Amino acid sequence: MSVMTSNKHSATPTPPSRKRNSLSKGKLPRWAVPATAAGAIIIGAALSTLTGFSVATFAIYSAVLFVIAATVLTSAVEGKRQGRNAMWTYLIYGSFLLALIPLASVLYTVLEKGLPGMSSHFLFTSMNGVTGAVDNQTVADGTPVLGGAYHALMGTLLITLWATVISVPVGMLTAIYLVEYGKNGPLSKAITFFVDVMTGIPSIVAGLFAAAFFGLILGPNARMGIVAAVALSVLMIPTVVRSTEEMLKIVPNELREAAYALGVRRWRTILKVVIPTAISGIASGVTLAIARVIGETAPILVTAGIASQINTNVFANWMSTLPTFIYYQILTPTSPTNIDPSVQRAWAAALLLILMVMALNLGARLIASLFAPKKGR
Amino acid sequence: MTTNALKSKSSTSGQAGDKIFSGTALAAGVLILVTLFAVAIFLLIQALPTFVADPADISGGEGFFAYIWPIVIGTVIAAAIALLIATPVGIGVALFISHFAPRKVAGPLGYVIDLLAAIPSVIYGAWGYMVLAPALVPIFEWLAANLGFIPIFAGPASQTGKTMFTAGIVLAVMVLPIITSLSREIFLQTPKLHEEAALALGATRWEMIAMAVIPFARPGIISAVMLGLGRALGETMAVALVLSTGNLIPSLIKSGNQTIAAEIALNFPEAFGLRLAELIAAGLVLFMITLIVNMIARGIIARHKEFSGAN
Amino acid sequence: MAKRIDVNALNVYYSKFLAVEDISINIEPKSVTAFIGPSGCGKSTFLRTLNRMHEVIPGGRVEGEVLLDGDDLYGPGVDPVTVRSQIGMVFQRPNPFPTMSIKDNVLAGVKLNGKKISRSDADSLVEKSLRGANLWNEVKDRLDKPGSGLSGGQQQRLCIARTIAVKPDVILMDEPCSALDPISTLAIEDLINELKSDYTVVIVTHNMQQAARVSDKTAFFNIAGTGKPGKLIEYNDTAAIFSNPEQKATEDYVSGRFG
Amino acid sequence: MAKRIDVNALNVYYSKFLAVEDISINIEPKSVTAFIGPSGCGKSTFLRTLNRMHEVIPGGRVEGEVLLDGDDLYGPGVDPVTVRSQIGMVFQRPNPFPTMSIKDNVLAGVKLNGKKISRSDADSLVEKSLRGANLWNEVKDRLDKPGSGLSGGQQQRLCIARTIAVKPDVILMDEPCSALDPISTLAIEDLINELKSDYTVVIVTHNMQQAARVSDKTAFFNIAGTGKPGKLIEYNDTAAIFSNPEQKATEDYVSGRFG
Amino acid sequence: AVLSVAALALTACGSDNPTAAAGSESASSSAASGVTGTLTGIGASSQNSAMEAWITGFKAENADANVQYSPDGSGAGREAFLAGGAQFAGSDAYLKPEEAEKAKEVCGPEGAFNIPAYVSPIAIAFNLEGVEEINMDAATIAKVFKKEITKWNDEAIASQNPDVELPDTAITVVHRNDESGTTENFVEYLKAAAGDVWDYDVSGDWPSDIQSENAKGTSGVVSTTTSTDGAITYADFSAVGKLSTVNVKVGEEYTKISAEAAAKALETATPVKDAAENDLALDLERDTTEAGTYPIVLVSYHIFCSSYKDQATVDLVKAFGNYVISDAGQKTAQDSAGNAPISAAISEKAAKSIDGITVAK
Ligand SMILES: Nc1ncnc2c1ncn2[C@@H]1O[C@H](COP(=O)(O)OP(=O)(O)OP(=O)(O)O)[C@@H](O)[C@H]1O
Ligand SMILES: Nc1ncnc2c1ncn2[C@@H]1O[C@H](COP(=O)(O)OP(=O)(O)OP(=O)(O)O)[C@@H](O)[C@H]1O
Ligand SMILES: [Mg+2]
Ligand SMILES: [Mg+2]
Ligand SMILES: O=P([O-])([O-])[O-]
Repeated sequence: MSVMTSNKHSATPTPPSRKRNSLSKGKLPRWAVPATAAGAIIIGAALSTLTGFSVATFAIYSAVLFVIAATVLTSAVEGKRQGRNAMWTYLIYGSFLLALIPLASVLYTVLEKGLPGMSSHFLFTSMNGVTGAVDNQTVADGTPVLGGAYHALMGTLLITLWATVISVPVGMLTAIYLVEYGKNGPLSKAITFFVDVMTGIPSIVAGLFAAAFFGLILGPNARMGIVAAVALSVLMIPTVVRSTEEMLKIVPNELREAAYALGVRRWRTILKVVIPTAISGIASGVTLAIARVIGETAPILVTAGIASQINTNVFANWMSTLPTFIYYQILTPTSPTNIDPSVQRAWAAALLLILMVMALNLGARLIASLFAPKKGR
Repeated sequence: MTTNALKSKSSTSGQAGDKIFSGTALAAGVLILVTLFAVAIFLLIQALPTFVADPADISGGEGFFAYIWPIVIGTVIAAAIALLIATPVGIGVALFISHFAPRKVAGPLGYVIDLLAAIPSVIYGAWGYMVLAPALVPIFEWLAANLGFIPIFAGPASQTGKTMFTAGIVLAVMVLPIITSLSREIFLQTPKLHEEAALALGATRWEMIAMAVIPFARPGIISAVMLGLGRALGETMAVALVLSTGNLIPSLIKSGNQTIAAEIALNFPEAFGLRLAELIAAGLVLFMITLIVNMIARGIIARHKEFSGAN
Repeated sequence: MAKRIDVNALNVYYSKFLAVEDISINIEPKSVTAFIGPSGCGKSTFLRTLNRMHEVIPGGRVEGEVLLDGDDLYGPGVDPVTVRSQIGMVFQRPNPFPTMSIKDNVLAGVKLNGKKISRSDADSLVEKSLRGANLWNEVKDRLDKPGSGLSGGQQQRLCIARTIAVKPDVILMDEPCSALDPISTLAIEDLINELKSDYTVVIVTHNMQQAARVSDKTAFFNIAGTGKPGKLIEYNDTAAIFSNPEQKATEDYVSGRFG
Repeated sequence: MAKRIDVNALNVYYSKFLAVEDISINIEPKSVTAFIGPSGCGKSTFLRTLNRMHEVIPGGRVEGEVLLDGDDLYGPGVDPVTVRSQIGMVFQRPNPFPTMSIKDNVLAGVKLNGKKISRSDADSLVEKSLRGANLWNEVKDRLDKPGSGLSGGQQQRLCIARTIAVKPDVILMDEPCSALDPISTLAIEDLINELKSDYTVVIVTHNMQQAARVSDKTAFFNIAGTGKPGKLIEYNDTAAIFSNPEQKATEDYVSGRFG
Repeated sequence: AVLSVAALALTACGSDNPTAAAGSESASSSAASGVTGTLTGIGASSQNSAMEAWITGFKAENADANVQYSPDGSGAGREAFLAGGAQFAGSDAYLKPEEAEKAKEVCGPEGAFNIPAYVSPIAIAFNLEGVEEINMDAATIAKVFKKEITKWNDEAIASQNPDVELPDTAITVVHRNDESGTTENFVEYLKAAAGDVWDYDVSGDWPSDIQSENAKGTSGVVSTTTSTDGAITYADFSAVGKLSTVNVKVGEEYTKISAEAAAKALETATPVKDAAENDLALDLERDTTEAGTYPIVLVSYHIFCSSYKDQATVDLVKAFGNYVISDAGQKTAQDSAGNAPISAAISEKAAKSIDGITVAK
C-alpha cells in the first residue's frame, strides 16, 4: 500500500522492465526519523512549558514522545515487527544515553570541584601537621591550600593491592572449583549459594568482622592495613567468584575436550586454555571488584583507623585511604570555621581515586587484550 | 598380564599437579564457606543480647521486631527502586555496547560506563545530596501534583529532595556498572552460530537478541542482577548521606524511611552495649534478606537449567 | 514462490581482504544449483552474500548486485530482514537454539512472523517439517526436550526442518549433509528434489556424487593460491560439468585429479 | 608404537540412558578400522570411550573393559591423561583454540603439557604436522595468525595436524572429513594410509566409499529405535562387509536400501 | 600488578611535611622531652579538629612521641576504651556508672576518670533571607523543633522579635540523622528548659515522632540548611558558617551565642554526684537564669585510666593530657576548631587528676 519508497535504482540490463525494488517497499525514508525527533522535541518543549518548564520534564516528554511516534510510524509503514525492532532499538539507545546522564553529572561535579585542588603539593604531601589553624591562615591569606592526600593514596594502593592479592586467587580458584570440579555436587551448590549471600554483607559488617577476627588474634582494636585488606576481601571475593564463574561457564566444552584429547592435564587445560579464553571477562570482573571496594569507607574506618602521616607498612600502625580521607574531610573538616580547604581536598581526592581506577581499568584491558581470543585473519 | 602399564610412575607425578590444583581450588571454596560461617557466627554472638533483652530496652521500646521491620521494608524498597531502574537500563546499556554500537566505539563506551563503578560511595552520597536531590525537587513536585493520588507519590514533596526515591536512583547508578559489565561480557560471548541462525531465519536485530542472545545470557543476567542487589542492599554511606531518614511511610517523595545498612552506619559510632547488639542484629537480618532473595533467584535459574546456553 | 537470482560482478570482502572476486551467475527458479570447489575457495562466503548474511561478519561487505527476481538485495533502502525471510539458509555447522525445545526450534522462524498460529496448525507444521528433514521418528517422543541433546546429524536435520518450516522462496544450504549418515543424506536429497518443485535451491557440497545426483546446474569455484580471491571458473548444466567440462581445472577437480 | 585395542562387553551410559550396549570388538594394531552406521546409533559415543573422553560429559560412564595392549583403560588407578596422550582424537566439529595462533595450535599438545621444546624442533614439528594434514601450503605464511580465521575445512585439518603432532599410539577420528573438500579428503585418506604403518587408526565415517577406500576392517553399528541403545551388528574385513555382509541390516545399509 | 607497580613508583616521592613550604611551622625545632611511644585514642568526632591541633602541637614539643586519634564516635570510643583497644577515649558524654564499673577491668581498681577537654556552644542556626538574628525562648525553640510552630511569622516568634520583619516562610526543621552528642546536648537543654513542651526522652537519637528533614553529621545539617530557605537546625557553633543564629532567652535576656557565654555555662556547672575525687564529670545547669550564659553547650571529655601498665605509657598519657588542658593546648585548639576554652579553675583541677595517674601494681 505505502508508496514511500526512496529506491531510485539506476537502470541495469537484467531484467529490462523494472520500476522499483519490491524488497524495499514500505521503508521509511531517511529523513523520517530525524523529523520525528525534531517533532518530539518541539512538542516536548511545548508540553513541558505548559506544566512549568524544566529540563528534566522536557527531556522525559520528548524522549517518550519520540519513542512512541517512531514506533508507531515504523509499525505503520514497515510493519509491526520492524516497529517493535525500532522501539527496542530506541529504548536501548535511550538507556545508554540515560546512563550517561548521571555519569556525566558525577564526573562533571568531581572535575569541577576536584581540579582546583589537584597540584603536585596535593599529590605528594600528607596531612601531617595541617591543622585548622593552618587552613584558617590560608583562607585569610588567600594562599594555596596546604596538605595533601599522599598518605591516603599510598594507603589505598597498598590496602587494595593486598585485598586483591587475597581475593583474586581465592575467588578465581573458587570459581574454577565450581565450574571445573564441583560438577553441581552439594558442596558446589552450597558455595554458589553462599557466595551470593556474601554479596549482601553490608560493608560495615565486613569491617566489624575483620576487626573482631584480628581482635581475637592480636588483641582488641588491632588496626592496620592488612585488617582492612581482609575486610575488603570479604566484599571483593563474591564479585570475583561470580564474574569469573559466569565467564568460565561460557567457555565452550569443545575447547576443554580438545585439550583433554591431546592428553593435556586438567589443571593445565584450565590454566592454558579455559582461562585465556575467558580472560577478558575475568579481567573486567576483577576490575569491577576492585572498583567496588576501592571506594569503601565504613569498613576501613574500623579496621585501618585514620592517619595523617605516611605509613607504607600494612602490618603496623594506622593508615588512611582516599575514601576515609574524603569522608573525614567532608564530615569533620580540618577547620570547622573554614571548610573550603577541606572540601577542596576531598573533591581532589575523589578525582584522584577515579583517575586511579581508570588507570587500573586500562591496565586490566591491556592484560585482557594480550590474552583474548584472537580475532580476524 | 601382571601390572597395568598405563599406571606408570611418570603419570603419578603428573597427577600430583592435578591433585594439588583441584585441592587448592577446593580449599578456596571451603575457605569462603568457612569465612561466611565465621561471619554468621560473629553476627549471631554479637547480636545475641538483642534477642534476650527486655523488649522495653530496645530502641523504640517495643522489642526488636517492632524496631526492625520498618527498616527491613525500607531496605527492600530502596533495593527494589534501584533494581527496577538499573536492571532494564543496565541490560539496555550492555546490549547497546555488545550489539548496537559500532565496534570501534563499543570498547571505549563500555569503559566509560565501568567508570561509574570507580566512584567512591561517599562521592555518590555527596553528589546525591548536592546535585541530584535539588534537581529532582521539581519532578517530585510535579509527581505530587499530578500523581499524588498514588500513595507512593503522595505529597507534599520534600523541599530538599532527599527522599527514598532519590536514594533509590543513587543506588541504581551505583549498581548499574555491575549489571552492565557482567551482562555485556556475556552478551559478547553469545555464539555467533546462534545469532546467525536467528538472522538467517529473517529475524530483526531485536528478534535475534530475544531469540539467541537473551536466552543464552539469562543465567548470567540473573547473576549480574544478584550482584547488583547485594550492593544495593548493603550500601551504607551513599544512603546515609542522601536520605532524609525517618519512620516508614509509603510516599517515596517525602523525607522518611530508612535502610538497614544506613541505620547501622549512622548509629554505629555512638552505639555501645545493647544498641551495638541491636545494630549487629540488624546486620544479621540483612544477611537473611539476601539469603532469601538468593534462594528465589537460584530457583529461577534452576528451573531453566535443562535449556542452559552452554554448548 | 520460487524466484530467480541474478548476480552481477560481485566482489566480496572481509574488511580489506577480497575473498571472492567478480562473480556473475544466473540461478533459475525451481532449480537446484550446486557450488563445488576446493576448501577455502569462497563457496560459503559467496553463498552468504545471497541472503545478506555476509554483512553480519564485522568488516564483511560486498560490491556489485544480487537481484532477486530483478530486485537488488543490496539496493538502497532494502531491509536485510526482508531478504532473509525470503531466502532461508542452512549452515555448515548445525546451530539449533540451545535454550529452545526441539519443537520451538522448528517453530522459531514461523513465530517471528508474528502471525498467530493455532496449536494444531503448529503441531502439524512441526510434524511436516521434521518429516521433511527425516527427523520425525527420532524425536517425536521428545519434542519438548532441548535441541542441544541431539547427535550432530540430528541437530543438522533439525536446522533443515527449521528452515523449511518458514517456506522461503529460496533455500541456501551450506554442506547440509556433511554431518549426516547416508540414509539421512538420501532423505535430504529427496527433500531437495521435492523442494525444487516449489523453491529455488542452492547447495554447497564437497560430495561430487551428491552434486551430480541432486543438482540441475553446477558452479565450480577455484582459488589461485592463498590470499588470492576465489573465482567462479565454470557454471553449466550439471551433466556438462561432470561429463564434459570446458575448463581444464574443472575437469581435474571433478575427476579428483586435482592438486 | 601401534597398539591393539580389545573391548569386552562394554555398556556406555549418559546418566541413566544406555546409549551403547554390549560391545565387544578387537582392533588390530597397524590397521584402519571404520565405524559406520546411521546417525544417532552411538558411533561417536563409543569412539569416545576408547580414550576415556566419554567420562568428560557429566553423567557419562561405562561398564566393561577396554584393553590397550592388554591394559585396561578403565582399570583402577589408571590416569585418563596417560590414556589420552597415547590415544589421540579428532572431533566431528573442528575446534581449534581461539586464543592461539596456528602454530601454537599445532604445538598445543606439546606446549600445554609444559614440555620444553627447542625452537627449531618446534618449527620442524609444526611443518611436518601441517604437511601431514595437507595444510602447510595454505597457512605457511600466516603461522602466527589466529587459528579461528580459517575456513571450516582448514580448521579441521588444523585439528588433525594438532593431533598427529603429539604422536599417539592410536588415533581416533570422528568424521574427520565431513567438512572437507575431495582434495583435502583424499589427502587425509592418504595420511591415514600412511599413519597405518605406525599407528592404529579408528575412524567414524558416513561415507561408504571412504570406509571402503581407507579401512581394513569395518564395524557396522545400528539402533533398533529411539531410546534404544546402539549395538554392534557386524564387524569384519571391509571387503567382506561391503561385498558379502552376514547380516541383512548391514547389507541394506551399505547398499543404501536402508530405512 | 598494575597496583603494585604504581605503589612502588610512588613510595619514594611523598613528603610528611606539607606545611614546610609555607614556613608557618618549623618541624625541626621540637624539643626532645623524653616521652616516647604511640598513644591511641578513639572517640568523639566533635573534638576531631581540636584533636588534630593538639596532636600537632604535642608532637612539636615531643619529637619522639606520637598520638593517633580516630574520630569513630563517642560510643565507639568508650566501647574501645573499655575493651582495652585505646589508651584514652574522647567522649561527648562522661562514663555512665555501669561503664565506670566496667572500666576497672582494664584500668585497675581505681577505674577511669573524665576530664573536660573541649567545650563548644551549640548554635541554633537558620537560613531565612534578610534575617540576621532572632530571639527565642526555650519554649518557642522546643515548639519550632517539635513542628508545632510551622511559620516564621508565627505569633510566638513575632512577639519576641518586634524589630524583625518576619516573612511568611514555612519552617523546615533539619536535624541529625546519625546518633550524635550534639543532638543529645541540644535535647537535654530543651528538656530541662522547656520540659512541658519537650516531652521526649533525652537521647542522642532525634525523637522518631518528629518527622522532618535530616542529614548526616554537622556538615550535613549545615549544608542542607544553607541550601533550604526557611530551614533551621542545631549545630556546633564553629561550623555554622554563613547561617544566622538564634539568641536564646536566659533569665530575662536573650543571650547571643559566643565562646565566652559558653565558658560561663561551664562555670555554673556542678560536679556529678558521687564522682571519684579525680573525676571531673560535670552536670551543666541547662535552665540557668544567669544573664550572659549560653546554656546549650557541648562538653566533650577525655577519659583516662587511673593507672597504666608501664611507666612509658604513664609518662606519655600525662604529657599529652597535660598539654591538652594547658593554656597553649586550649589556645591552639581554639585557633583551629573555633571552640571555647575551659576555665582556669577546671584546668587546674584537671592537671591534678592527670598527675595522679600511676603505674599499675
Ligand atoms: N570471518 C572471516 N574473516 C576473514 N577471512 C575469512 C573469514 N571466514 C573465511 N575467511 C577466508 O575467506 C576465504 C573463503 O572462505 P570460505 O569459508 O568461504 O571457504 P569455503 O569455500 O566455504 O571452504 P570450506 O569448503 O572449507 O568450507 C578463506 O580464505 C578463508 O580463510
Ligand atoms: N550429551 C548427551 N547427553 C545425552 N544423550 C546424548 C548425548 N550425546 C548424544 N546422546 C545420545 O546418544 C545417542 C548416540 O549419539 P552419538 O552422538 O554417539 O551418535 P552418532 O552415531 O555419532 O550420530 P551421528 O552420526 O549423527 O554423529 C543418541 O541417541 C544421542 O541422542
Ligand atoms: Mg565453507
Ligand atoms: Mg557422531
Ligand atoms: O559530634 P557529634 O557526636 O555531634 O557528631
